[in-house]
Amino acid sequence: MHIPDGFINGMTSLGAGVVAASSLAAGLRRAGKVLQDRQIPLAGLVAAFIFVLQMLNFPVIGGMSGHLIGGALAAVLVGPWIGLVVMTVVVTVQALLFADGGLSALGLNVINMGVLTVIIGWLAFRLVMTLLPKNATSILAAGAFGAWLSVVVSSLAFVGEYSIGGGGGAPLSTVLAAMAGTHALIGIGEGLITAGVLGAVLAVRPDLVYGAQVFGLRHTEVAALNRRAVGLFVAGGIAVAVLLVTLVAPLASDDPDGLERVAIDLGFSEEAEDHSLGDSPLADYEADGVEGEGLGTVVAGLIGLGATFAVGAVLMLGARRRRVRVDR
Amino acid sequence: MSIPALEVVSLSYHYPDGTEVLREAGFHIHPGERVALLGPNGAGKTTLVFHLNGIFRPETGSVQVAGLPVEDENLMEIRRRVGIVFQDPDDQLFMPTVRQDVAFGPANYGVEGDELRTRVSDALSAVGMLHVADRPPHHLSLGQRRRVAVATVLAMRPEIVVLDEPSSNLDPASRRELADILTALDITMLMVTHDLPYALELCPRALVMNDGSIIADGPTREVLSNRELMKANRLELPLGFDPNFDR
Amino acid sequence: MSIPALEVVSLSYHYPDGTEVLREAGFHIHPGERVALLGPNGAGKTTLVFHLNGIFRPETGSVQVAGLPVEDENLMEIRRRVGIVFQDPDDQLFMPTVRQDVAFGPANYGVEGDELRTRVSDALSAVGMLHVADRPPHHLSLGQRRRVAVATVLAMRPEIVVLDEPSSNLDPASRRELADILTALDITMLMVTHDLPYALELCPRALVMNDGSIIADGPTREVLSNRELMKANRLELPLGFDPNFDR
Amino acid sequence: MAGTHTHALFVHGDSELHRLPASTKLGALGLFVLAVVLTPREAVWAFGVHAGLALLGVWIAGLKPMFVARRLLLEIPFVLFALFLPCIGGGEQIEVIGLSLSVDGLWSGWNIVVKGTLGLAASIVLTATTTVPDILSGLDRLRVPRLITSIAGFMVRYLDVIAGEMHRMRMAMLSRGYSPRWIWQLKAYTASAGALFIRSYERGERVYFAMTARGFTGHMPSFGDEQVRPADWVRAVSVPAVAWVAAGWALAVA
Ligand SMILES: Nc1ncnc2c1ncn2[C@@H]1O[C@H](COP(=O)(O)OP(=O)(O)OP(=O)(O)O)[C@@H](O)[C@H]1O
Ligand SMILES: Nc1ncnc2c1ncn2[C@@H]1O[C@H](COP(=O)(O)OP(=O)(O)OP(=O)(O)O)[C@@H](O)[C@H]1O
Ligand SMILES: [Mg+2]
Ligand SMILES: [Mg+2]
Repeated sequence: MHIPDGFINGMTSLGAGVVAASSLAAGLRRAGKVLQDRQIPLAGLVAAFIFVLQMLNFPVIGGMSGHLIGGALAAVLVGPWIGLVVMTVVVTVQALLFADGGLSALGLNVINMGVLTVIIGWLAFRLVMTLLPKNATSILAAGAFGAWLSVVVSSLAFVGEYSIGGGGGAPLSTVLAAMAGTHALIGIGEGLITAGVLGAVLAVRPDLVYGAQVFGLRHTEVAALNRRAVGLFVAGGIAVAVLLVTLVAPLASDDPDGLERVAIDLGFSEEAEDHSLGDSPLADYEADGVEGEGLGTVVAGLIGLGATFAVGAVLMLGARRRRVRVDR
Repeated sequence: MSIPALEVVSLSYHYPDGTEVLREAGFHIHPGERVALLGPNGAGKTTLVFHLNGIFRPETGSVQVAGLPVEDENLMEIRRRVGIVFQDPDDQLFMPTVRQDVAFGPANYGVEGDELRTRVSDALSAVGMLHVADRPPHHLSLGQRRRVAVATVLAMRPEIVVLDEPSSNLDPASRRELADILTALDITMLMVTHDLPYALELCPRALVMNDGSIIADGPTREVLSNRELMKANRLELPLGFDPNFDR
Repeated sequence: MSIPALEVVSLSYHYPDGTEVLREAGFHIHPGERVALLGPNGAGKTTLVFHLNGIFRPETGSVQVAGLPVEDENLMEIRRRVGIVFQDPDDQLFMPTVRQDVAFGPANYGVEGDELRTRVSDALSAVGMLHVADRPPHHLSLGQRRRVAVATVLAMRPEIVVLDEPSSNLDPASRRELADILTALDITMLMVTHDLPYALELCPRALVMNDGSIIADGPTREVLSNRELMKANRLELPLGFDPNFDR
Repeated sequence: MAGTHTHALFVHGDSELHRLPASTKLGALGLFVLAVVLTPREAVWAFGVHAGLALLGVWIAGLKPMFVARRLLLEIPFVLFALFLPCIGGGEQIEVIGLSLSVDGLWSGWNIVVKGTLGLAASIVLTATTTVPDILSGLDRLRVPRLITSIAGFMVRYLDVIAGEMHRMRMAMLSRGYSPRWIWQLKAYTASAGALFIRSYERGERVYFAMTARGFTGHMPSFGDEQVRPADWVRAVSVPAVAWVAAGWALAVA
C-alpha cells in the first residue's frame, strides 16, 4: 500500500500533502495537551511496534498474505489524537529512513494509512461500544470491527486518489473491485490481530489501553475477559465482508475480462509487495470459468470468504486442541 | 563404554559481526555426570551453551546428544532431552502467566490434562514459586524470574540440564535450595557458573574455558587448587575459602 | 549533625496491577557511608532503588537527597547526584555503541569535547572494557554488559552510587576488581546484594529488608552474626565462612 | 528481522555526500523528487537528465551498483502493475510483436516506472549516506515539530528493543520444542504479538527509566553537533537545481 513517487500525479500528491499536514497539525494540537514527557517515549514505542507488525505477513487465503496497517489498533491503544501522530510518524519514517513509499507521495500515504485508518477505526470503535455492554469483550469486538472497516475504507481512499490523479490506463471499476475485494479479506486479518493484541494487553495492563480507560473499565472487569469474544466477532466480521463484496463488487465491475483482472491482482494485491511468503503473487480469488463479470467477482469473493472461514475454523480447532490447558 | 550423554568435537563459531568466539572447543560428558563450566567473562560459555540444543549451528566441528547429531531431523528429540536454563531469565519467559510458561514445554510434547497440571505444580513447588503461578512473569523480581526459569526446564523432565549461571540473583537460601533440588535430580548436568564454592559443592568435575577453547578438564577440587591455572583464567576463590576443607 | 546524603521516610508503593511492595520503609544514610541492602527475592529492594532518584514516586512518605526532596523541580539535580546501576544491564544500555552509552549521562549535563572523551575512557578503563568501546552493547556477554553498566554511572561522577547486585554474572577476578574500584571511589554508596561476604568486605553497615520494610539496621558483621535475623530473612552464609574472621 | 535492521541501510564511507549536513541533504532530496514528479511524462530527455543526477549521487557516495539495485527491488509490485497497463488500457492501440498495446497505457506505465525508480534511487542515496540519528536531527533543524522528531527518535530506538525481544522469544520457544507450522501462524502471530507488545512496552519503560536516571529530559544529547554553513546548502541544492531547470524547460515546452 505504500504509494511510490509518480504513481499519482504531482498536483494531487501536493494537495494530499496539504490535507495530511493540516490533519497532522490538528492532531498535534490535541495530542500536545495530553502528551506529557513520560508518554512521548511510549508513543514512540507504539510507533515502533506498529512498524514491526507491518513488516510481518500473515496468510489470508491461497498463498495470499497481508500485513497489518495498525491505525485502528493505535487509536484504541493511545487514543485518536496521539494515534494520528503516531501513525504519521510511522509512515514518515518508512519513507525517509527506509525509502518505503515515495517522498512526494508522503501526503497520500499518511492519509491512507495514518489519518483515515485512525479516524475510521476510532469512530467505528466508539460507535460499536455505545451499542454494546461496557466490558472487555466489547472492547475486543469494537476494536476488531474498527480495524476491519479502517482497512476497507483506506483501500477505497486509494481508489479515489487513483481516480483523481492516477496516470490512467486501468479502468477505474476494475481497480475498485480488486481493492475492495482484497481488502475486505485482509481486513479480517487486521481485525483478528487487533483483537488479539488488545486482549493480551487488557489482560495484563488495562491501564495501557486508552479505549478501555475512556469507557471506565477497571482491572477487575477486565479479568473476566471472555475468550469466545474474538471468535464471535470473527463471524460478524465475515458476515459484513460478505455483504460488502456482494453489494459493492457488482457495481464496480463493468467490463473486466480475465486477463485484466489478473493484471490488477498482480499489481495490487498486498502479497506482491512483501517478501517472505510471496511464493504465489497471483491472488487466485477469481473463480475460473464464471462468465458475467459482476457475478464473477461476487462468486470469487464468496469463495474467498468461505476459504478464509474454513482455514479459520481449522485453525481455531487446532488451536483449542493444542492450547496449553492448565487454566483451572 | 557408554555413549556420551553430550559430545562436543572441535566446535568453532563466530557471530555475524565477525567476532570469533569458539575455537575448536571439545569435551564430552557421560550420563549422570555433573560438570561445572568455568571461565572469565566473554570466554564463550553462553555461546557454547546455545550450541547444545541446536539454537546455534556449528561452523566446524559437531555436537552429539546421546549419539544423536544436532541436525534438523533430530531437533525436536534433542530439545526434549536437553533442557537449558538461560543466563538471562528474560530470555526464557514469554507467556502471559507463569503457569502457562511452565506448561509450554511439556505441552509442546503432547503432555496434557492432569499430567500437565501435576508437572506444572511439581516444578513450581520445587522452586517455591507456586504462589505466583497466575502472575505474568515479567512482573516478578529478577530472583523470582530466575526460579521460574528453572521450573520451566524442570517441567520438561529432560535427561540433561544445562544451567547458565543459575545461582546469580538468587538469595542465599534459594541458592542452597536450588543446590538441593539439583543434587536430588540425579540427571546429567552441565552448569556454567562464576561461583566457585557452588561449583565445588555441586559438580565433581570442572571444565575451564577461555577464549573459546576448553583449556582444562579435571576434578573440580584439583582445578580449583591449581594456582597458575586459576590465575591465568581470572578465577579466584573468595577470601578465606579453602577448596580442600573437608565437608 | 550533617544533612543525610539519603533519607527515606515511611515509603509505601504498589504496582499498577495492585501488588503491594513497599510498606513504610525508612532509613537514612550519611555522606561517605557505604551501606549494604540485604533481603530475600521479592522483598522490594529494586522497587526501593527506583524511588531514590524519582523514577517511581512515593505514594506515601518521602525521599530526600542531600536535603532536596525528590520532586519535579529537583529531578535534574538529584539525578546528577545519584547514579544508579540497574540490576539488569539490558535495561541500562540503549545506545548504538558502548562509547555513546557511557557518554550519554555526562552529555546530558553539558559535558562535551575533550572532557567528555576523557570521562568516557576513564570510566571504561576502570572496568576494563575500553577494548569494546566501539561495539554495540547488546553484542557483549552478560558479564561484559554489567561492567559497561557500571561504567555508564561512573562517567557521571555522582556523589551517591546505588548498585543493584553489581557483582552478579561477574567472573571472580572482575568481582574483586569492582570491589577495588568502589572502595577507591570514596563516595556514599548503597549496594543491594545477595553476596554476603561481598557485603561484609565492602560495606561497614547493612540494612535488611523483607516484605517491603526495613527490619534491621546495624554494623554488617553484627547483622551477619545474628542467627535468628538471618534465618528469618532467608540469609545464609556460605559453608565454611565465618563473619568474624579477621581480615 | 532479527537484529539491527535500522543500521543496515547506512553504508560507511567518507564521501562528500556523507559529510554534507543531513538537513541540506533532506532539503535537496525533497526538491529533487518534486522536480521529477512534476516533469511531464512525454519529456523523455528530462528524465535522462534526472537519471544522470541520480547516478551522479550514487557515484559521489561511492555506493556499489549491486547495493542500489537490490534496494530498488522494493518497487517491484508497482512495476508489475505498470507492465500490465499497456495491455489493459483503452484508446489508441499499437501492434508490438503481435500484442495490441494501448498507447496511453504505455505512457502511464513508463511514467510510473521512471518516476518511482528515480524517487527511490534518490532516497536510497540519502539513507546510505546519512545515519538515522543524523536524519532525525536534520529534520529538527528543518523545523519539523519537536513532538514528531522525538517520537520518531524513540521509535527508532525501540525498534531494536522490539527486535531483541522478538529474537529472545523465538529462541525461548524453540528451545522448548515449539515447531511453527503454517496452520498455526495466525494464532501464534496474534498471541505473540500481544505478548510482544507488553514485553516491549515494559522493557521500553525500564529503558526510559534508565535514560532519565542519567539526566535525560526528552532530547538526545548531541555528541559533537554538526555546523551547517551556507556553502553546504549551495552544494546540496545544486543537484536539484539542475533537475528543476530540466523540469521547468519540459513544462514550458509542453
Ligand atoms: N550477539 C553477539 N554478537 C557479537 N558478539 C557477541 C554476541 N554475543 C556475544 N558476543 C561476544 O562473544 C564473546 C563470548 O560471549 P559469551 O556470551 O559466550 O561469553 P560468556 O563466556 O558467556 O561470558 P559471561 O560470563 O560474561 O556470560 C564475547 O566476547 C562477546 O562480546
Ligand atoms: N512490574 C511489576 N508489576 C507488579 N509487581 C511487581 C513488578 N515488579 C516487581 N513486582 C513485585 O514486587 C515485589 C518486589 O519486587 P522487587 O523487584 O522490588 O524485589 P527485589 O527485592 O529486588 O527482589 P530480587 O532480589 O529478586 O531482585 C515482588 O513480589 C515482585 O513480584
Ligand atoms: Mg554468559
Ligand atoms: Mg531486585
